[in-house]
Amino acid sequence: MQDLKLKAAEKRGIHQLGGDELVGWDEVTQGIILTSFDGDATDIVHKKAEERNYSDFNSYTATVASWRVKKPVFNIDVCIDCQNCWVWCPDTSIISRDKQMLGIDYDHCKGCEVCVEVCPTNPKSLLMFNEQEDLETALSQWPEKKKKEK
Amino acid sequence: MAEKFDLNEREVWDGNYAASQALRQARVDVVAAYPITPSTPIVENYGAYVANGYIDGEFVMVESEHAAMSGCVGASAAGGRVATATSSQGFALMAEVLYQASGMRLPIVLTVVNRALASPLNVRGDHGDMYLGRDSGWIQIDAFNAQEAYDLTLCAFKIGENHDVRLPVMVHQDGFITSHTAQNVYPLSDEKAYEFIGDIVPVDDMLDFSRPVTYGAQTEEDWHFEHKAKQHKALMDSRPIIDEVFEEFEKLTGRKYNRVEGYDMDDAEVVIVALGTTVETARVAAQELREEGVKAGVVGIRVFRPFPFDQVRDMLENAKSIAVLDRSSPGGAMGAFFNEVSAALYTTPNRPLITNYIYGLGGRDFSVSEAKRIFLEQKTNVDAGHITTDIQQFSGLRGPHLGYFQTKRS
Amino acid sequence: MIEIRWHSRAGQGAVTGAKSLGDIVATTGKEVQAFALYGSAKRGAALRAYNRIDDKPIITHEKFMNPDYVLVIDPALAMTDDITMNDKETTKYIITTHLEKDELISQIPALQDKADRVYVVDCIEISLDTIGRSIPNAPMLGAFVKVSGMFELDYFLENMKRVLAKFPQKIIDGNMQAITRAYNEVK
Amino acid sequence: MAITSIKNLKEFSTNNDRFEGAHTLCPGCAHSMIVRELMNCTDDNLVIASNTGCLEVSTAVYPFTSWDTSWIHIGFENAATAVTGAEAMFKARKRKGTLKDNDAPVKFVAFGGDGSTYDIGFQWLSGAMERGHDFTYICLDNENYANTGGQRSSATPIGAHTSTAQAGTHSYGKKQKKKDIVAIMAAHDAPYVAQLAPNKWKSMAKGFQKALETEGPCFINTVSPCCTEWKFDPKDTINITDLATDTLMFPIYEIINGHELNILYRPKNVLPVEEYLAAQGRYKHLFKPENKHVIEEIQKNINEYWEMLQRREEARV
Repeated sequence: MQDLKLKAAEKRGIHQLGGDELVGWDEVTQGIILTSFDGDATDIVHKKAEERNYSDFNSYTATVASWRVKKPVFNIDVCIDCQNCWVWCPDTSIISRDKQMLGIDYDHCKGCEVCVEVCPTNPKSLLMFNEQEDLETALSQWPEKKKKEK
Repeated sequence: MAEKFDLNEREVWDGNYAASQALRQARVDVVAAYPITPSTPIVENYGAYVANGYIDGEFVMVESEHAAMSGCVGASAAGGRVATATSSQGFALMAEVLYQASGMRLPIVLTVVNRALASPLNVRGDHGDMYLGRDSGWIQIDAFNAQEAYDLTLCAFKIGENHDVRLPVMVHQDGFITSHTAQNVYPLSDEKAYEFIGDIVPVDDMLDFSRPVTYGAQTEEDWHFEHKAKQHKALMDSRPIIDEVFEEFEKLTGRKYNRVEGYDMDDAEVVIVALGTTVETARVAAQELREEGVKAGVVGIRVFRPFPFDQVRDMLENAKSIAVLDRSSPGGAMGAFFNEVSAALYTTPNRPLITNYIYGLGGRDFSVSEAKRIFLEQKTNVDAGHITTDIQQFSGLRGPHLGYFQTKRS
Repeated sequence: MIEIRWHSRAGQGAVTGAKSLGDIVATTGKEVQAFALYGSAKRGAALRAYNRIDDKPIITHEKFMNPDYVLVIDPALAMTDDITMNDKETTKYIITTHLEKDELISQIPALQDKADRVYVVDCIEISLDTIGRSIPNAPMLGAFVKVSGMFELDYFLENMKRVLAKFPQKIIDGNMQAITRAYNEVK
Repeated sequence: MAITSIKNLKEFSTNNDRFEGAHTLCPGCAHSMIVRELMNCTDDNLVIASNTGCLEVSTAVYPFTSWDTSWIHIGFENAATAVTGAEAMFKARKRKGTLKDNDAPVKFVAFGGDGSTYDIGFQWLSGAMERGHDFTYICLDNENYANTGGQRSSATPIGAHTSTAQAGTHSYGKKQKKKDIVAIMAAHDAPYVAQLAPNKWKSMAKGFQKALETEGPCFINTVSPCCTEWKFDPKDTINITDLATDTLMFPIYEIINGHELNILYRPKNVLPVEEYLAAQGRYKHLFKPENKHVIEEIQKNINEYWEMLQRREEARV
């Protein structure tokens, strides 16, 4: 994600789940309806997240970052773009574009560690670190390739 | 394009057939239904219209009434016109989904042919099912005969689908007494009827993929109350729109409906307040008693929800003794209808005498002579200046007198 | 009446913590209440749990409270949840964090004029070390015992053993260590 | 229909997600892996209904939705009915030309947990399958009522501990075998029925695509390991699923037109079921000596079922 400028960035992580913006009865939506996008969303399936006009109701604009105790850190130098982490991430938090793994969406990652488990590289391209560890320090601690145990 | 259905200016239809013709003329897109006596013919007829090309819609025969209303909710959220029918146990099984439909503001039309709730099992009419829907957030309109079942079903689409209303609507008629009794009915031409209702204009259409919508979100204590309040307001605010639709219908047909109907009420001293066919039977009794010098009048509630609290009060405040007739087993309380009428009258300076009659359960006949007797009991109350009977009494019941509570007098 | 509000996430054991605290306080003859506010969210979502302690039967059922103690058992919630909501001049805060107290307070504007009433302890680390899982409720109880001065530590530990009686000895031992460590480490 | 390429994961990963993050499912939950994969294997417009359950309460909590397509929830039991009501409306409006876009392909999908599929919504599902609507029903089978805190369902396997079928001094957990929902759905004459698992992402994507492409009512049962109620570490969701498919506790197969059975995954080394059971807290008690017979019974059931599947595959009847 380091290099990816999310166009919808100003909408990212603006909400804490749990209702920080409560409105009165006159302002709630009719019929408890939630619209996913602002404006025309025809063919949304062919638009990447950064090209979409997400509405404030879309959980894309919310964050669950506070759920994490530990965070996965991505090491692009080891990654082979197998996309295992992308297909099995339960929180739509692996950012892949054009068959390349670019990074982790830390607004949506809950730190489940599935991506680390399914990463096949040696050493792994994803490892868990303490939440407050910065990227540089984490990358500097990356383990060496392990020899196969016979 | 649908086949032409030949209609005469004057038809002899029973209430079920009348309602089903209204569904045909409204060109209902989807009916999801499960049959139950006595409403079965309404959906059977819709199925027959589909099978014979008189209507271009989808008839989805599901496996239960709960599924019927569930299918209606899905269909209505998908943006078209939706209707179904039910009665009694079927209504009870639907109850969960009735609340979902109104909460999601889906303008489904449900023709309810009123029938008693078991146990004991009974296929005949009383208003137990109608009462079961009274807090469900639906508009509830009551027809007293077959013509009204037809007229009001047409009106129901126009009311519910109005974008300022967007609520589901029930049109009630009495099981067997209306649903299975053929009477003269004067239908509109198909063109006129459809022109009156108009096309449905979807709101939050699930099949409009330029605007994906989420239906049926969860709310906890921080949001639920606000949504329910908004829904209640929509129901209360539907009152003038219902009036407008009734006015428009009068212009078209000359038949005028009111949220509360009063008969001989200008100078009435003794009054019966009722729902359904009883309103008409009571009118016969009132007219006969008028010839004997008793100033009798009848009030019928046309729109049970939203309850016309102020209109009921205005119409009744100058009466002297009022009998409110509940055709539903009261379940350990005064009749629910009695409670609502009494509450309205409590806000008047006159506070007329008011008593509660439980009658006609399970289709027990309600006769003109019974209505007369009730009027005359009110007359006795007027003459005595106080309630001379139990405040709640069962009328038309075999066995010893059954009644409860007397007025406190100093 | 003493009122306590816990800020936690589902799965961290705040509800169990509040109930255990209630259980132990009740052994001293006091009346207690322990309840929680749940959403529909799953493991990891924010929730609040509450305790009331009084000398006479507690008959209020309102969820609103002006807490005497605010116990934050998740480090992130100190930043994201409104932990000072409805507080008093005397409200004491015990916050789970890996940060030093000054560091933490500098990141939370709402705490800046309350520094003398803020206590910190790393319940996450303590629970990982002692119990082997991130269940910061038990250490928070130890910190609370210290800050409130409501009990002698030994009395609390003895009673906590009773509350945990159905668990394997290893878990009980872990909890005892966690409580003791937090009691000693809170500052 | 516009199916997306599933030739390999790289191709598959070029799809843009329509199931958004910041839903409130537990970390490591398999539900969202399965839902994401379903939504990523087609470009068509989707109308999705969900029964009440973990997925529903975690993805549409007012004022947030995680769904980038039309979605509806009514009740615990009736997602199949709701989506088929919408499908009927789609047919009616398409004929009349009243849709916003009358040519766009639309697929109708219902999700339910095993509680709403096997139990409370069974009648609604059966009705919708029998009526022959063009829709796909996907059961997210985590073998318990996880949303309400882990009670038994008729999908809970024998021997598992749940809060309403507890393992204790006088009980080894659930006493009854798991209901064979796939066979029941195949008996509805459904054109496509399958049992799939998220660890085998390709066979799952293929199965989803087949179901969406096939006209008529299709049913897919997916295993959805529940870290919270099965009691394993969230990071192990896929590892546990591997054990489920490699021990044949959860065989992967499809049934076409009610009789043509194809096994979709044959483990090279079939693992003993102990390995699967030992990895989960809900089976912990089975390793006490007095409960050894339950493990033996589970293994016997697995062997018999696998034998039956193979014979049916061969027999084509």
